[in-house]
Amino acid sequence: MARVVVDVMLKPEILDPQGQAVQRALPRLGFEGVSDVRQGKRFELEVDGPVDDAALARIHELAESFLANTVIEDFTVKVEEEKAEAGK
Amino acid sequence: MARVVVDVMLKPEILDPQGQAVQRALPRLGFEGVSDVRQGKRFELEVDGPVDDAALARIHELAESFLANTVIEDFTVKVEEEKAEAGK
Amino acid sequence: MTARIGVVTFPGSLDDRDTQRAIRLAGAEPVALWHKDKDLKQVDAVVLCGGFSYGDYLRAGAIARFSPVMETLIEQAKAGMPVLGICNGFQILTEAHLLPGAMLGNNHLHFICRDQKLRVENAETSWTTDYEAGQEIHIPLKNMDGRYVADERTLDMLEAEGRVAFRYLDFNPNGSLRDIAGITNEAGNVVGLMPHPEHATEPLIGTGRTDGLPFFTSILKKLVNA
Amino acid sequence: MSKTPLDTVEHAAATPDVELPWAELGLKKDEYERVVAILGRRPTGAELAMYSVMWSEHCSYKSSKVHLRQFGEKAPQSDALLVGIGENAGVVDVGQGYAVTFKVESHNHPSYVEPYQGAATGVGGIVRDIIAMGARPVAVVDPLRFGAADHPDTKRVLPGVVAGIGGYGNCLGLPNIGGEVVFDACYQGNPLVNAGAIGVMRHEDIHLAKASGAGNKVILYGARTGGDGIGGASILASETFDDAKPSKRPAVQVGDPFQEKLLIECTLEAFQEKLVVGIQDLGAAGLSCATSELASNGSGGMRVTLDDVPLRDSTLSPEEILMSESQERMCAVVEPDKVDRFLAICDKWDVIATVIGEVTDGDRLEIFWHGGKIVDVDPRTVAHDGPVYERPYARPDWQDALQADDANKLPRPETSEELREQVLKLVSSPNQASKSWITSQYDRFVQGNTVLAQPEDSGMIRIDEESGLGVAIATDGNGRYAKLDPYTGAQLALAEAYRNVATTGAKPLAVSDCLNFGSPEDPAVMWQFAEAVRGLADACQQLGTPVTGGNVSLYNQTGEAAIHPTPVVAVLGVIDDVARRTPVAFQEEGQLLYLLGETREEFGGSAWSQVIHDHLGGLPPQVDLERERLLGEILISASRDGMIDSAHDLSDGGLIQAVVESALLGGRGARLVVPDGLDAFTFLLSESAGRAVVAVPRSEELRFNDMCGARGLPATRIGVVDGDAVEVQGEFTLPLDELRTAHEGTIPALLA
Ligand SMILES: Nc1ncnc2c1ncn2[C@@H]1O[C@H](COP(=O)(O)OP(=O)(O)O)[C@@H](O)[C@H]1O
Ligand SMILES: [Mg+2]
Repeated sequence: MARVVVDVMLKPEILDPQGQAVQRALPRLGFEGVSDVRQGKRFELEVDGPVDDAALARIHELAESFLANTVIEDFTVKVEEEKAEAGK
Repeated sequence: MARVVVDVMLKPEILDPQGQAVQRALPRLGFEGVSDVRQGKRFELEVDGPVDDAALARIHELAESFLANTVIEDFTVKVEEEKAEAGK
Repeated sequence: MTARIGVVTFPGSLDDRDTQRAIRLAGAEPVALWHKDKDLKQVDAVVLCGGFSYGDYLRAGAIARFSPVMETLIEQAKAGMPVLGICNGFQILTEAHLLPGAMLGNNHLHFICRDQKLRVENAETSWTTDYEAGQEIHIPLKNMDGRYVADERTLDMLEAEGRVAFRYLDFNPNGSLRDIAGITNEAGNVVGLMPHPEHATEPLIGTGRTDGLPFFTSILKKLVNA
Repeated sequence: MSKTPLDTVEHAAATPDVELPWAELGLKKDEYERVVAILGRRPTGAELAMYSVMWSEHCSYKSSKVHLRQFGEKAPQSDALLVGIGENAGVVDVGQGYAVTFKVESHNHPSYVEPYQGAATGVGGIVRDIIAMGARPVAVVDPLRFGAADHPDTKRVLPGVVAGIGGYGNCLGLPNIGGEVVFDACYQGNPLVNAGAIGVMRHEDIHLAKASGAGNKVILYGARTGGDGIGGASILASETFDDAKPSKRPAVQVGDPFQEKLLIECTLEAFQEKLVVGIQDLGAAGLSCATSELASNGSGGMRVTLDDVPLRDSTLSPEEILMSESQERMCAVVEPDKVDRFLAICDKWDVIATVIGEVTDGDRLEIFWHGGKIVDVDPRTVAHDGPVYERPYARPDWQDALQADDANKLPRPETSEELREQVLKLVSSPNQASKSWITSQYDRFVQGNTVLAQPEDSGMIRIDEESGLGVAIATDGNGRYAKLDPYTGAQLALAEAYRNVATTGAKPLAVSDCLNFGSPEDPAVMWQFAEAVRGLADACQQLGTPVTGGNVSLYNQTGEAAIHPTPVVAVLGVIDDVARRTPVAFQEEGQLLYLLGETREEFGGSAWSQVIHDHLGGLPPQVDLERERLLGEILISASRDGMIDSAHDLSDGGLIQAVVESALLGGRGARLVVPDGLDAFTFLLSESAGRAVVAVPRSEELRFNDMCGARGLPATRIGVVDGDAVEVQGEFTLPLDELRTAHEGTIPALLA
């Protein structure tokens, strides 16, 4: 079992109302110094078996045809290694 | 300028119908071997100035009090390094 | 003298004018409150109405919860002022931790608008005394993020303390745990629910029933008799 | 990076030989030459950008204009019309000092590419048209067409479209009170997403899109401008002027309903304080459209500094800024001493507002960028003097064969058992089945004034709490009928919408339309279009309901295959007191069912011919507009005088479909008797127009019969509200439970 993460973000030139709303709220919360916020989706897929090149290629295809709408979104696929600093 | 990424996922014990809907659709699309899918949010923050420990601590606090609702969600904060294999 | 009941308008609030109408129909005086003002204009109670404050971006209610008006409101609600949160208002109250638990997207992933049957489980809160405990009512429901969740311990506590104020009957429209449609805080002054009583206050309009009016007459009686 | 000089007016005059990419921008050679002739020099890149978008089919109606004129020429005399065709939306007087504005528009192609955003921004666009007239939007409707219900792509398109319409409209707080959902293979690849909106205002608050008063300020407010929907302009920007530019700009716009909700509130507040001289929404063609239309409709000229436009993307070229279709923007003309107040209101609502120019006393539209003048045109030539085509049209050679393929000759059920089976199949077919899986995703209660919403015959909104004054709206269109005969098909669409409004007790007043067709370059399609417009204009004249505005959507076509000609007609009506509205649902056991109108053997284009035989041929039902008017008058009188408790118009699926719907909604069955002179099949399934079924309380029967008799409307007693089944005596019985499962299960099974 391995975890593959697909991140889907709106293309940079596409309006991101959600990210904007978050960014505009920051100063009110006392946070300065964040010049842009973009909000996207994160998919965590638990894959049975080894995540070899063939498996990755298939997931890439899945992301392209289903998880993202490439008219407005970009995506990245990565195999998850260890965790970053985790929140509780 | 640096990019800090905050990933927010539903806690494991909370039902994730979006992730489930994706998972259920997979066999129809000809994808087998994915035993679980969870869908969460990814925030990309463009931070002015250096991302030192103090800055990270503040972003951690922001994530805890605002970007995630810790009643239902977990989060991770990380400084973005280089890009993984990118989709077009 | 009648009671003055505030209705907060956030950017994206939708049911502020309807809620004011419902308050008027019940015989109380509606007072418009603005999200950027900390001043509650000395109202006797406040309704946080439905809508999509800040577009419901991030999470429903998450941004509104940090507005200036909420600072005062949280303080006063803790001191006993009656507050009713309807739909988006309920979401704001959970985000503000005035009510336990959280609201998530409907389990079927669609917005849902329907005439919903409910049971009034607690007829002793500030907003429900004009109902009978166990009374079955029909109230319009319309939301995207109506799934109430909390951990088992919290749910058990709510049940044990009689703080589940309303429960969905016949059909759970959003996957809320234990069919919970609305809850109250311990003191019974803060109540939140997903369905919209303000849309059930006039014959002919909406579903044509007036099952929601007692919310507003309950609070009026309480305030006037206080 | 090599820097090319800014293409100013001066530069253009000095470099007459520079070739501009007019063809890539969609202009024809003669159109480009016309621009050169108008200007007396080659256009600058910015000017070319403006002309090319404003002279596009979408903005200039160049193929349809010559036909659409009939709506004006044949417009019936109507005291109700306050603002007619040509403005953002028409305005109708509904009495008591109230005016109502309404309009239908299409967002077909974007909704195919990105169903959610395409449909969402369609709602956003039509709502801005309504705000721009000075009205508060009070409701939306959404006539939709999709490919075959069981086609896999329908599963992609439909849920996205529905979620987008709901996502946007629900967030704006606009009740969705009606629309249509039609499936037909002809819409595969070309779904039709039409959206309509209604707004209400006092007479004195009507605002028009014009810039007058030299010195008045032009204020752009709402969202920042980004690179949305400017495919053509980026060619201009990248290939001609600055090769380093990203050459791909998004063709799809993303909507922000929250921003639009703020726009509504701050615009209405500015109106209330009388701060606005003229106003225009930014839709297709963005700033090019707003500036040229405001300037050409007003008395003076206009000067705009493009550098002042707030941008989301700082790399945009001036051409791109002029063409951008970023959503949720408006443009207002404000007197100088009111500018501060206007900006304060925008600030209150957290809406970005910027003075970008002013009205001048000349007659030119001048636009500046980095200090240079990049546009200097007569705005009329951009906004109103676009090309007009008399495209060739011809009745297609297959039309005769299609009409000769008579549906009345199709094999009919031979036994009662077979008839029962076919009825069950009909009411559960995707087009006839309940659409509540879709409509329950729309908020119909918000604003607290909804009297009737789907699945009623028309949506109805109370507009005055004291008097109970209300308005009703219905949209209809049947592409199958229109394919068989576009002239009659368009009239049938109007007749049905008119009838739907009258059935609820409201008096039909005015019409808006959305004309969805294939390519105007195909003479057969152009003929369909011409015939449909002629039919609609004639019918509006006869029914006394003027067309107040509308929209044309052409090129709904994949390769050679065009969609069925699909004129969608919206009728707006008024009712003095919404307490008198007539619902569809049976209200009480024992009430008598009357069929109003005449039933003929008419199966061409019918639901039965489609569902049972997958057939399209013959002639559509006949239209008798005098009969429609009489039927309408009877339905309105009967509602006003309390003679009927429910009513349902008959359309696709015929009588049995209507009775089943009324029965299921009311939770009460019906016993029907086949009247003398009709066979059961024709009685139940024919689609003759000009009919409705009403439930009459026994105490009112005499009075009701007398009224119909005196006015010459055939009224036939056909049964009684009774029991928990729909029973056709001597034929079959269908229990409500069985009907409900059939009628309500289909759409969820296909889509959920
Ligand atoms: N997309 C939609 N949005 C809102 N209402 C709809 C939609 N599609 C259908 N409806 C509603 O469902 C009901 C039945 O639709 P339809 O059968 O087309 O009505 P009719 O035949 O009377 O014109 C009507 O009230 C109509 O407004
Ligand atoms: Mg109808």
